[in-house]
Amino acid sequence: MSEPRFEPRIVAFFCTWCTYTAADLAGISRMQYAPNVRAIRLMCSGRVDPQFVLAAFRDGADGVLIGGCHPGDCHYQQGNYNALRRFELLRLMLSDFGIEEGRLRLEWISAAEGDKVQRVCNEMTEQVRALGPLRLVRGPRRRPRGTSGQAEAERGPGAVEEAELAPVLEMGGREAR
Amino acid sequence: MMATTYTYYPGCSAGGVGRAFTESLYAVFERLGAGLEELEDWNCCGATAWPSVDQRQAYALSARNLALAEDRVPGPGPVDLVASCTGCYRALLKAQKALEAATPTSVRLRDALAAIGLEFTGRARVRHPVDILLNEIGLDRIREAVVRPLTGVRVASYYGCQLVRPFATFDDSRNPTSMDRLVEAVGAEPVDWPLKARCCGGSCYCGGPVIGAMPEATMQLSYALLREASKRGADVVVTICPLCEFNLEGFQDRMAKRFGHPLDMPIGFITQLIGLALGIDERALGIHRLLHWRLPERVPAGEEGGVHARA
Amino acid sequence: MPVESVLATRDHEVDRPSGRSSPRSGNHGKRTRWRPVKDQSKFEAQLDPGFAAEIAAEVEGGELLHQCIQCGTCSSVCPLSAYMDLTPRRLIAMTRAGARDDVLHSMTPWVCASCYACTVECPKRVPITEIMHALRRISLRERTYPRRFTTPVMTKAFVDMIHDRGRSTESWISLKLYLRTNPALLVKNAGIAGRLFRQGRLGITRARIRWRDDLRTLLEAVSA
Amino acid sequence: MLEPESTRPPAPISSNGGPKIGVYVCHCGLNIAGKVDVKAVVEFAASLPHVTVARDYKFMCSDPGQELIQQDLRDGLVNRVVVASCSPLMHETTFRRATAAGGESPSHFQMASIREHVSWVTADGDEATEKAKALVAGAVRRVALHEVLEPRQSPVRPDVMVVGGGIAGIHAALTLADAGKHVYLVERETTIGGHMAKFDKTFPTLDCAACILTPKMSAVRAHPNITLWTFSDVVSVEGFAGDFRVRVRHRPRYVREDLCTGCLACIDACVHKHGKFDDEWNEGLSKRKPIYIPFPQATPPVVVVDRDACIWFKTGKCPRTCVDACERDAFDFEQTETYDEVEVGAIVLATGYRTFEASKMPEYGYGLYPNVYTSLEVERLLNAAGPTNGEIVLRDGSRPRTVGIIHCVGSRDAKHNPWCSKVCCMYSLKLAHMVKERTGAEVYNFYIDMRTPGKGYEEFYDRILKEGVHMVRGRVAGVTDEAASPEEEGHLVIRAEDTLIGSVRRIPVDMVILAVGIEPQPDAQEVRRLFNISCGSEGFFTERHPKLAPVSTFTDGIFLAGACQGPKDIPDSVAQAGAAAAEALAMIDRGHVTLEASTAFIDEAACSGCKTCVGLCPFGAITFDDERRKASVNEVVCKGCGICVGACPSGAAQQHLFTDAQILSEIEGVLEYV
Repeated sequence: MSEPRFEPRIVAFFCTWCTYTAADLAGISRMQYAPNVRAIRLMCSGRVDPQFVLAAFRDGADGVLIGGCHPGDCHYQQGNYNALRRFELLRLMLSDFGIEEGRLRLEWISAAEGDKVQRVCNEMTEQVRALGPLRLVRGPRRRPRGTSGQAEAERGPGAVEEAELAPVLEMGGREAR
Repeated sequence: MMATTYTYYPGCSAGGVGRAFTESLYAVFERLGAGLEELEDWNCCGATAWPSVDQRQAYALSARNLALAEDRVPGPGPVDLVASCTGCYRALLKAQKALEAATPTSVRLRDALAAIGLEFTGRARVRHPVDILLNEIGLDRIREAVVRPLTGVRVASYYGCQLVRPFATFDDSRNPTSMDRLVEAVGAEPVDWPLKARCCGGSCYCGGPVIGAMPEATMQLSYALLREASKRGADVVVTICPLCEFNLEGFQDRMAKRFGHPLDMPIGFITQLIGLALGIDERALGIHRLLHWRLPERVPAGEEGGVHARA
Repeated sequence: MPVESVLATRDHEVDRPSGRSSPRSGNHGKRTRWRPVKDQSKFEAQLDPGFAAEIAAEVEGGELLHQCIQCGTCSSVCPLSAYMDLTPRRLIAMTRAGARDDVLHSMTPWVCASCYACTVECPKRVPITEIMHALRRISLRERTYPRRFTTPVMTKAFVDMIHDRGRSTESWISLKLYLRTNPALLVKNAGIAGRLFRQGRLGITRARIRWRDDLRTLLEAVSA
Repeated sequence: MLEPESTRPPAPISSNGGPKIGVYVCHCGLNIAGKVDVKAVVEFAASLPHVTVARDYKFMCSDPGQELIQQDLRDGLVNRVVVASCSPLMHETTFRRATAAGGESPSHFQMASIREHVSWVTADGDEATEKAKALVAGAVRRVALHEVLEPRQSPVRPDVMVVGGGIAGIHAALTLADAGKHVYLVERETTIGGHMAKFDKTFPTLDCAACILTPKMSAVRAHPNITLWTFSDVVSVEGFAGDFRVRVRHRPRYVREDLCTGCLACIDACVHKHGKFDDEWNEGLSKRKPIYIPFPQATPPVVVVDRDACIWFKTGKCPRTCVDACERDAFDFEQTETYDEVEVGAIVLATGYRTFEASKMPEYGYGLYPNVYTSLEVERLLNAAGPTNGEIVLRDGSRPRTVGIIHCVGSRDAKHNPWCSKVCCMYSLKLAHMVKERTGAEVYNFYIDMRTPGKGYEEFYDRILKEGVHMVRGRVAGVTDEAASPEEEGHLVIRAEDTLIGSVRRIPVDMVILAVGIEPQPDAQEVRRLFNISCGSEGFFTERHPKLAPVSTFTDGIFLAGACQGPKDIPDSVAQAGAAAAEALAMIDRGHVTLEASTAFIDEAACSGCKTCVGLCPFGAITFDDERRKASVNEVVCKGCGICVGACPSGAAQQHLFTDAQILSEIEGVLEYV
């Protein structure tokens, strides 16, 4: 084992009612899973704005996971359907940018499914690990990622230029204010 | 569905005690417009003996049969491998599931197959003749083909153990009914009884009386079955396992002596029963190979002059 | 070894219909031989704490044996538990306790008919039949199996025959078996053999497959 | 005594009042510190922008821990607070309150969950520390952008709805009504009483169920503060804690409840001379007429017409002798469903359970052998008001001489219900006692493990053992009528391993009683959706916290009582009902609830007038001003989901505490560590 294993970074957006609660349940049940997923709590998966996903990729995420309530179970009636629709759209968009399908995942996880949080986080980590680091050239504003500090030189041809993402990110004229 | 030809895995007992089963199976399938073609160079399934020595090798034995079946029928569709002996059926099915699972064992098995130039792609599906009769050929086609309905014959179907356990693929593992439905289709009357899937003790492995491991235990188990079947008014017990059939049939005299209760229960294979209803010649069905076979007078006589047949 | 004491009745008394005969019928007048009772206590040093894990690793889903609640469903659905020295439930308990020697010397796995009733009925989904097979494997490996009992002998004869020929022939298996266990059965079952022969159900020709080398290569490859 | 374990000297405070963030990392004893290197996290936090104070403490939620925050706020060292500890669902309120107590807006607070999301789920300590740092970085970046929000409050309506009229619902309703609140008690059956009303005796005291229940049932009916709606169900629930709008459907009984006196003359007069239809109340063990009352003390004592059985409804041709017999003219065959809509401040759910469907285990022969009964059926047989007037007799009228009671039917079984149903051991002992007492039969109880925790329960078990009930420790594999010996002939045979003697026993009996387990109501999932609460995959409603909030749900204002939350006996159900009533009272008497701060709002300058948000809002909180071509959010109606925000193409829709900027910063934070 000469080379350290690639540790992907995954940003997760969890709705507070189901998936975030399920993650808490996984904790209470001491279910061990890969530490690569960092959850951001939202009130509803319907709040997930496509720009969040793109921003996460731009800021160094290798994968993005969206977790919401099962269909029909949304605390706000239909927020998860909105999430689903945006997810489908995003998938198309990402493939245009050359970002592999496996890097974005949507899962319905109910408050009772702590074990599913464990499973999905582990699966996603392995899946993204297999895909390798997201080869996205970042502007000078971003610092090099990871302890291994991948040099810019490593990024071969075919890497997605951040500039390409910019128009999408700016779609609504909304950069972090 | 017409003229489907299935790949057939006879199993080792087809050359011995199970001969009548194989004969009647061919005859019935042919009459119903389904062909059976014996898998070339099939090998023993390993039964329960090989897993007692080496589980992975046991899988490999069955894996070869599955791969041979795939090799025989060009893709891409599924290949139904019909195994009549329940022991073989269970062993092959278990191997099929092991191959299909995404486990190190599966990888290893596939690699081993590759070493002899074979491949399992997942097309081979192990099926039982009862499954085929019920779900492929269908009860309607069987009903249509019946020329001599076995009206009034009370038939206790004996499922044995491994047809429905541990995998209940086409029937319930506790209260199986698939054979009863076939019995009904040929005009006979199914007898419901609680022991229809209880072990007969005759598995070659646990030691039927012939093997002699535990003659008393086996006699007790078989006797309980026969006694219960006759108590429920069965005229005949039909089964699908060569070993069950032999075990229930072959030792009735010994049981009678041991338990002081006369026994003369006709035992046969379900395919023989169906064959009789379809009007197939008794000899073709291997009826002459049975010891106690006899159907009650209630059956209207057919053109062959009755269905009384004793070997 | 405590094995002797716990299983003092092994082998020769296996074939007793204990569960079935009516309580009043008693021992059928058999004389009970007095035996000194040996120390049956289990000292931790005699137990193998890793045994359950060893079995669990042998069997797919084997780790479920830790979930066993000792309800006895397996024993009561087992058609042969009345003929076992340890009921399946007890076997699992002893496996879990690490009573390695007792378990590996038990007749129970060899009495099992592989009917899978226990596996199907177990409320905790313990793959009991597969565990029985695993125990057989280990006891064959470690030569703790009952030497004169038919099933292990049969197993070996069967496996040898398949290994050599690719198929088995019932008549030959039986013949081999009688010679190795109880030649008297040859005489006793001669009538049955004769009858089967007349019915055309006694395969005399020893079957074998064509590509026997393939089979051997396969078996070697999978064990490699 | 406060002993901050590491402190970074305060950074120079910018004069323009920019963010000064205090980060407080909790050890949670060893829950966090046992895995996460807390010191390293503190050091890391101190290096983050705007962080002026970074400390760690054993238990941040303790008083001294909170005081630590308040002191720093009072000292002006910080004006924003990040606590890295447990899940926000656990202690967010606590720390928001502490922030407010320190004189800062409670919205200037953010939590990082480094226990549930880190220390408890990560195997490796170094990895856990890295993940903790990332979450802290996210929280720090985000809290810097938090705006000041005034907590919004909403008044609480004083009325309460109780759904389900079993013993739990009855007790909750009476407690609330006695406290002076108006209670709407909704029951879907024609009478209240629930399962308890079907029992004969209750364990362990063996007092008669009717004797202790019926007075409470009458009290419900007589109580001026209770509106009792039976044969009714809740069809919709809108609103939020303190202000629910509930719509209730009343199904027609074809008899006017306000006129019927329960004289039952109509039942005698019915053209059916004898009962002909399965009496559900007696578990089908007797027959009733198309017009019936479940049992004499049914509450309300009003008859009901079974539309599917009544000749008038089926053919339109019936002399309707029932109508003639009624002196009060209470019949109304034209009745239809009616609806009521009420506004309540809190809801108590006490929807109960159902028993396991015994026919799902064919090995026990229920439905196949007539003398195999469920425990509920035997309760009816034992009940003096039941089909046999309290006699234990078999279907042929004879008395059983041996009876087998099988415990754990459907329970502790991976193929059916994996849980222990908790009450079956005790009620099986009770049935053993009752059956033995009434018939003198030999009784065999087959159990896997005896579970008798509870006051007087073990003593009851002692008593039953003394009475000579046979206890066989073994799960029954099957019940059969196959006789293996002459003495088994004509009996049912129970087969089980007596695990204590290590042998399989076959015990011939005349009667088998299946101790069926407790499972969620079949429509639990629909009910849970209706009330917007959660439940486990099996269907028991989930309490807010298994220990500390056992009667609350994740939806404020909705409380749980009785077996709808999990298997419970009568004492537990009543205790929980009292607790649920008390929680509801506490909320009502406080007079107000604090509303979710995270409502949406529209930045009018950015709004392009596309109306996307208007159609998306599930609560109709967004209106559109056609003249100005701008959308606006009614923050009182807004529930704070943020769906509109996620969809707004121009970024005009935003959500308090979840603005785009805040979330984008959090994303950067969780990714930009080390």
